[in-house]
Amino acid sequence: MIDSGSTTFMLVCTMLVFLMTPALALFYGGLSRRKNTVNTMFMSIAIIGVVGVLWMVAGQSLAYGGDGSPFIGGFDQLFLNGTLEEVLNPVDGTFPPIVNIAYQMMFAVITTAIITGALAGRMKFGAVLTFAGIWLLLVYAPLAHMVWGGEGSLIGSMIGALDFAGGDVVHISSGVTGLVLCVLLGKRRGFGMLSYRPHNVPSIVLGAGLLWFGWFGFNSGSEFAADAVAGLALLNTAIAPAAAMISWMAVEKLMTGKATLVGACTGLVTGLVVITPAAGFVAPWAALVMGIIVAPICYYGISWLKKKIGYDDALDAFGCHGIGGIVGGILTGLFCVPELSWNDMGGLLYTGDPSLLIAQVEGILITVVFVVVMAFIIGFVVKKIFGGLRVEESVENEGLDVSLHGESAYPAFNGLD
Amino acid sequence: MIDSGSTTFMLVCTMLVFLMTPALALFYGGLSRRKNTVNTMFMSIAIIGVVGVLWMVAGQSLAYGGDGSPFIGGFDQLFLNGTLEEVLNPVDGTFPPIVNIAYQMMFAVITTAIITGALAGRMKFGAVLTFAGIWLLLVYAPLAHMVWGGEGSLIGSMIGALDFAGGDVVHISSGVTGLVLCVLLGKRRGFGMLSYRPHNVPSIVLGAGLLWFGWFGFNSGSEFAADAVAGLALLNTAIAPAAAMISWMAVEKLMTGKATLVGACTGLVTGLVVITPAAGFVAPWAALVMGIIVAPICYYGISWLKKKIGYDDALDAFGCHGIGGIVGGILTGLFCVPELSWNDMGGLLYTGDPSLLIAQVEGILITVVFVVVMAFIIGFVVKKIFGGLRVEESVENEGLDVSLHGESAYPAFNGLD
Amino acid sequence: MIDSGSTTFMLVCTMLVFLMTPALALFYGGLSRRKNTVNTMFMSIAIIGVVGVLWMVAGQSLAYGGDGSPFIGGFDQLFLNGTLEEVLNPVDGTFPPIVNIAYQMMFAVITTAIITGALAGRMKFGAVLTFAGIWLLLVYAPLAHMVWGGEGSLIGSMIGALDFAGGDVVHISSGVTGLVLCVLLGKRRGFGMLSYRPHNVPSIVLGAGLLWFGWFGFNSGSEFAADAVAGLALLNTAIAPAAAMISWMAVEKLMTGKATLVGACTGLVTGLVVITPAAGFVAPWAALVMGIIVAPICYYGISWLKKKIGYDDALDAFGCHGIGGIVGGILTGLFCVPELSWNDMGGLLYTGDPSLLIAQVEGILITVVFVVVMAFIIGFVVKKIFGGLRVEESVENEGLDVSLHGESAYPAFNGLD
Amino acid sequence: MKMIQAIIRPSKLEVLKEALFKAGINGMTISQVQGCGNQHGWKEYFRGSEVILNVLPKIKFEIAVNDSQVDSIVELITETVRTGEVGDGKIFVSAVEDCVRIRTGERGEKAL
Amino acid sequence: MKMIQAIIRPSKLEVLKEALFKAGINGMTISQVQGCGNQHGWKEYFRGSEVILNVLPKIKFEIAVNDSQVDSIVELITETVRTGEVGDGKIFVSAVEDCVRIRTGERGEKAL
Amino acid sequence: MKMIQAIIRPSKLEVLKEALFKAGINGMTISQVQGCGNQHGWKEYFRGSEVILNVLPKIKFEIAVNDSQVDSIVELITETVRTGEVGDGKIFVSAVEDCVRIRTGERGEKAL
Ligand SMILES: Nc1ncnc2c1ncn2[C@@H]1O[C@H](COP(=O)(O)OP(=O)(O)O)[C@@H](O)[C@H]1O
Ligand SMILES: Nc1ncnc2c1ncn2[C@@H]1O[C@H](COP(=O)(O)OP(=O)(O)O)[C@@H](O)[C@H]1O
Ligand SMILES: Nc1ncnc2c1ncn2[C@@H]1O[C@H](COP(=O)(O)OP(=O)(O)O)[C@@H](O)[C@H]1O
Repeated sequence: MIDSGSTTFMLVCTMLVFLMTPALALFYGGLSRRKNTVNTMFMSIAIIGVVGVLWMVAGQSLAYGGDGSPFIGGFDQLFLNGTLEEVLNPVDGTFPPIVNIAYQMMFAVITTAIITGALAGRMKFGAVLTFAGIWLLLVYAPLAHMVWGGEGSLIGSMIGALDFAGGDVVHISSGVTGLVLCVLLGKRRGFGMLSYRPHNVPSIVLGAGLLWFGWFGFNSGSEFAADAVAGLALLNTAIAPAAAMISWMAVEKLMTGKATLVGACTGLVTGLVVITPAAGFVAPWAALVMGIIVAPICYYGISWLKKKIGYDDALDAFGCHGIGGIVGGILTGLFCVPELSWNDMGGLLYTGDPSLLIAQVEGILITVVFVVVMAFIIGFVVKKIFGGLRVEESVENEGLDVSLHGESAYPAFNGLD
Repeated sequence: MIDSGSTTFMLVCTMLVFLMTPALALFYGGLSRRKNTVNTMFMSIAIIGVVGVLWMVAGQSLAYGGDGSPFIGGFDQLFLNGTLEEVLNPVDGTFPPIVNIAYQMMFAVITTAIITGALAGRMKFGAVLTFAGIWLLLVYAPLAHMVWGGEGSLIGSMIGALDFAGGDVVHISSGVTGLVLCVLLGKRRGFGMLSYRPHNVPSIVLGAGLLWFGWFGFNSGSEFAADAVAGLALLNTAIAPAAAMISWMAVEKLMTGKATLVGACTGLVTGLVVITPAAGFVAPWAALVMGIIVAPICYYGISWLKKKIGYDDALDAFGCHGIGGIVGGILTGLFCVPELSWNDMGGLLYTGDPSLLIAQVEGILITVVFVVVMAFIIGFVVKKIFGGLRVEESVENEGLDVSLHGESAYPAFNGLD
Repeated sequence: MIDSGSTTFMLVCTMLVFLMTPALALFYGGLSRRKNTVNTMFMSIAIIGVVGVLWMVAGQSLAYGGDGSPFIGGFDQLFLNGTLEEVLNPVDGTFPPIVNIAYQMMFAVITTAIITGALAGRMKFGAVLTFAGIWLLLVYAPLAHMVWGGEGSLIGSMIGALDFAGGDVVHISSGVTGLVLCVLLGKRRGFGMLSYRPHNVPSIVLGAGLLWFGWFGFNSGSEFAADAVAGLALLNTAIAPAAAMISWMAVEKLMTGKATLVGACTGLVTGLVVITPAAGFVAPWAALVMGIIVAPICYYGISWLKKKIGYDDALDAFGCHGIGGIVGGILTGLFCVPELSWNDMGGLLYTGDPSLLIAQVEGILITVVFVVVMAFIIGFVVKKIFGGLRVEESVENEGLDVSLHGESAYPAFNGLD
Repeated sequence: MKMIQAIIRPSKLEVLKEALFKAGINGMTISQVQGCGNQHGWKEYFRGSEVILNVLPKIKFEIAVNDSQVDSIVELITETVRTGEVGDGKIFVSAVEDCVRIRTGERGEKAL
Repeated sequence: MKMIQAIIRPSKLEVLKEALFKAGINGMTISQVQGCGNQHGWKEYFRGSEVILNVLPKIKFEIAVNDSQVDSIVELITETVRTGEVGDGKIFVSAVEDCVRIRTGERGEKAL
Repeated sequence: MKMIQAIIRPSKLEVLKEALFKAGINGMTISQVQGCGNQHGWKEYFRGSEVILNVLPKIKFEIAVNDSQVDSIVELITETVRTGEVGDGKIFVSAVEDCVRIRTGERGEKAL
């Protein structure tokens, strides 16, 4: 027998995580310049297609197939081989394994889509999709295995780092990859001189709202059962972003005199990111603290570090997801309630023992190093294939929408940009 | 043991109620003038932050803590004290209590956000948030206790008024508060002379659609179990708004010759409001009747009464939620199926006994008086703190977006307004 | 006892299918010309009202009441007669029957709304709603009975055609009706000469994203239980659209040199349509194949056949839903896994026996013939009532929004159209 | 050279454009404007309350032509977009002193 | 005839319109433009980074009037929309050679 | 005084603005328009069907200058935005009779 309650829970959470990618398209689309709106949204939408198909073809197998390598799954589930048999001959368990395949597919899609925030306005479309496909198979799938591959996996089992819903696997991996591509791509022409601003604030609000909505499924679904811990994960996923939003607004008020709506939305996203690795591990008060802490750190990363170092992370994929994910991973090592931990290590604050904290940092370091190396290599290969990652100057000036796709986002509206 | 089916139901309903506030931001945002769009949306979004945090800090405790006062909860659950223990040592029940905390938080958020519809285009942003925070703790939390505080609570238990999902607690309280603030604020400059119209109809449609979607969770989740009554509440939440929409369109056709889409969306919202206190108490045919009745009453309130009395309820928070909630509360006293009632009183129509109807009216009166008095007091205090509730004339003229937030909703689009 | 897990599943799926109609309003609204946006969206939204009410009044009874005619239900459940009793005296079963009433209502709403895609920009509003109401009762309800009426129903039982979630009932019926109305209406003035393009691409993306999200509830809910087959239906509903999107993009790249975002969204919708009749019957690899196949066929239907034959299916209701539904129905006859079939026939590919394939084709033919005849008759009647189906030339030129509804979608934005 | 500025109804945009193309004019600049005139605005209703709109969407064509073409073009426009109802619009003619084709640097009438 | 072109602040749109109506002018064409002038733009912040906006939204009124009305209308505009702060805007006056009311075909001053 | 009206490609907006600032011009009014010219439109595809767009987005600069500045500004514009491809745009020069700075009431050239 399976548990129809938890099965329903996982079915619904799968749908919710799916929704995050269209939500991200709206979020990123609103943040982009008007002339690049179609291209920006298209990157996320097309990734649903590319990753959806590739996950079925090989991703699921590479991540969760095989027999227990520390680094990667196997080839036994290519094309979801064996899945239909499981449907026809159900085994006992909380829910049918096929539901988890769909759930994991949605994780792979949104993770890959997050990267595109760093690329807005200048990358060849074919290169984006090719990079996304290779990255899924060579970075995401192995990393998911290392962290969530169970018994014997490098980060999750051998090191014992905790990652409830995807601090390492989702946010650090995508954010850092975004950063690497920024460096490979170079800045948008006119970066720093031109007045880049979001072109559609309601679209950003809608995107952020739907992201948050979907994120409830993302974080509480990662409990894989409809129980009290799922409730805790849900509550924490409400509290941390609420706190981070207020915290970001306070920082803005202090630094520039005015709280902005785009700022509030950015702040809540950093709160969502920071609570992701911790959602089912920490108490509600800790979620509050994590939300308050993460916003100023990301604010600083986006407004100061980015200018200082000089990379052009257009829509702040690294600034929000990379930095926020690292902060969240580390704080999990501090605040994890021992009784809720997946292994015998608890947060420093409760146990006085830094083992978990150290494991968290190790997990993050391995993730960062692995991702940086792989992203550079894949980036170079894709650059070779396409004769450069970047569009022509004239395409960039005219806007990628009309040049690359022959479409304008709002052809019946006048305006500048 | 808990019931994983109902747990899933409540987890999902919590997410759905959450979604109502971003939906409201889109609904109100579309209804506002273009130059006030950011401010209008920001009020709702920031309230997710403010109320989210305060609910965790004290709201939940004030509403549902303590030991049975008729008026208010207690201080024993500040900072959700005790919640983590409940997660670690699960008790039996339909679902884990932590899920209910999250569910109640979302109710508090959307209720507070509804108020802002009355304030569009003229209130200081800090004053809005301060008012919202105090109001949550001093009006919403006690009222939730009075109605839903169980054994010994004033309205729900002593008077015996029925409120399935929040006629008193949510709609009357927020609508009436909006009215009080309208009076304190005064009219927008140029009200009645200028041509105020919604600036973005698709945004209104989207907001209304997502509101309705979330409202299913709001109303059927208030059964707190996945059973036939939840199904009834869901069905009624489909029928009443459908009927109210058609009813509103018919009124418009009659009065002005043309049915409008903004009218249809307004009508459906009044249908959602009217069925809220009744959703799990009435038969589907009664939901149809309630929907048909409410639309013309709200239409009259908005188009005639508002002009007559002369308050400037910008986006009709009182006109839709206040009036609709009162109509719904009264009709519940008429149509409540005795077998579905939470106490031994049934609707006049079934029992011939007016006790329930009287209880409903008493409940509404207490709610209105309590809310009016408290809203005025809090309004005055906030006015003192901020040296006036209202922005400068020049800010109002230029639009609150650019003046208060340094942002425009659609900076890359041309147009007038 | 009922199963609270599956009850929750069906409650949530009902909400999700509801959401598809507002989503469709956004999808169609974005595809329309700016001056017809309100009218286009209003058709879908008003249909929620009209069909919602009529389904409760008579639709449910005509579809699923009565005692087993092959063609139509009965009159015993008018006004949902008997439903309240079922709520008060729950019987055993997977979930309470009242939930299914709501679920079926949402199916009826979205199906009727799909038709309006063919009508954009030229049909009298009253005529649309009148047609919709009559069509619901005389076409949709009987057809739902013929296919899903159980024991003794014409298509589902006597012929034995399979339709998991509504290839015949939903997509072919609405798409073909759209085609019939196109022919009755004639082309928009300037069709072929003017440059019709979508006016708001982000709205299309949002609509498509929410449609897909809701479609998960549509397809997996059609298993009527939270089990492995529901999981399969969900997974297939992810894979087929992903594949169809990529397939459509490839066709565009080949034919015009550029992949477009509107194309990607159209492609994914064809993938959703094609998998609808097959979702719980086929293996994931077959979903992949079906997605790849359907896109070029619909592309051809929309870009070539439409021009060739010369009907003006404005937003391609027939091109996507009619054609896609037919392809899906036929491929189900090929790919249906015998163990998953609702009767003793399996797909040709597995069994080598063409019975199911033949049954599928018969089911489609009966559907098409029935719908064409009825739609013409109803169309003629409505034409008589309204003295023509079509608005005046001046109304069409000025745009239906301002002329018919006295509203503009975006009154504060400048632009041409 | 003259600049002909015509303010017309939005619904006449396409027909006027076609008519001008047919008349051999293929240089023109079009924009959306809001106009007030004898057509005193219309009423809309927002939630049952009357809203008076006294600026209406209009389309502005700007067409630079040789002096000799002015009359024929003015007539062409007038005939193409006239409905006889209030709100048909206005045409303004004014002098242009010079014209430059940016691509080639040509100036004067041959740059038109 | 003259064409008066006034570039003003968006927040003055409604008052100027009303003032012109009161002065008996009921023909005008309005559009939104972006302007640079002595008002050198403002700063906004996007995620903590300064954004310099050197074009600001402005409203352009175009009013064709008889020669005799020019001065009074210019004065009316100036008085109505002046705030004394940088960014109040500019008025340009130029000659119009002809005017046509499309509806009737009338030409010249009586067509205004 | 003259009014220089330049219709240019949208992608040249920022460069032209900067170039004018550098040349000491800091008064200008910018708007988006749709243009037809020798550049006969482009093709887009909507669901596989060709869509011919014969009006393209363009940017209009309006710059009022002293008579003496006209030639240098025209040249500046021409050089800054020329690509040599069809669609580079046009410049029109016409006379302005008067100019008023609303803030101060100044008139004539000193009001520019
Ligand atoms: N004096 C004027 N100056 C500038 N534009 C004007 C003037 N009079 C009319 N217009 C423009 O012409 C449009 C049509 O004018 P209107 O008087 O309504 O037309 P008609 O004379 O045909 O009734 C107006 O909406 C406005 O944009
Ligand atoms: N030389 C000019 N040519 C065209 N438009 C101008 C010129 N100077 C100013 N403008 C327009 O007038 C607006 C207001 O000018 P500004 O110099 O800011 O006003 P003020 O002189 O009152 O400070 C500008 O935003 C611009 O649109
Ligand atoms: N006669 C004209 N009157 C008004 N605007 C014109 C005229 N000719 C061209 N334009 C404007 O100039 C723009 C560029 O003209 P175009 O002929 O395409 O440039 P080019 O001559 O460099 O190829 C057009 O899109 C249009 O907006």
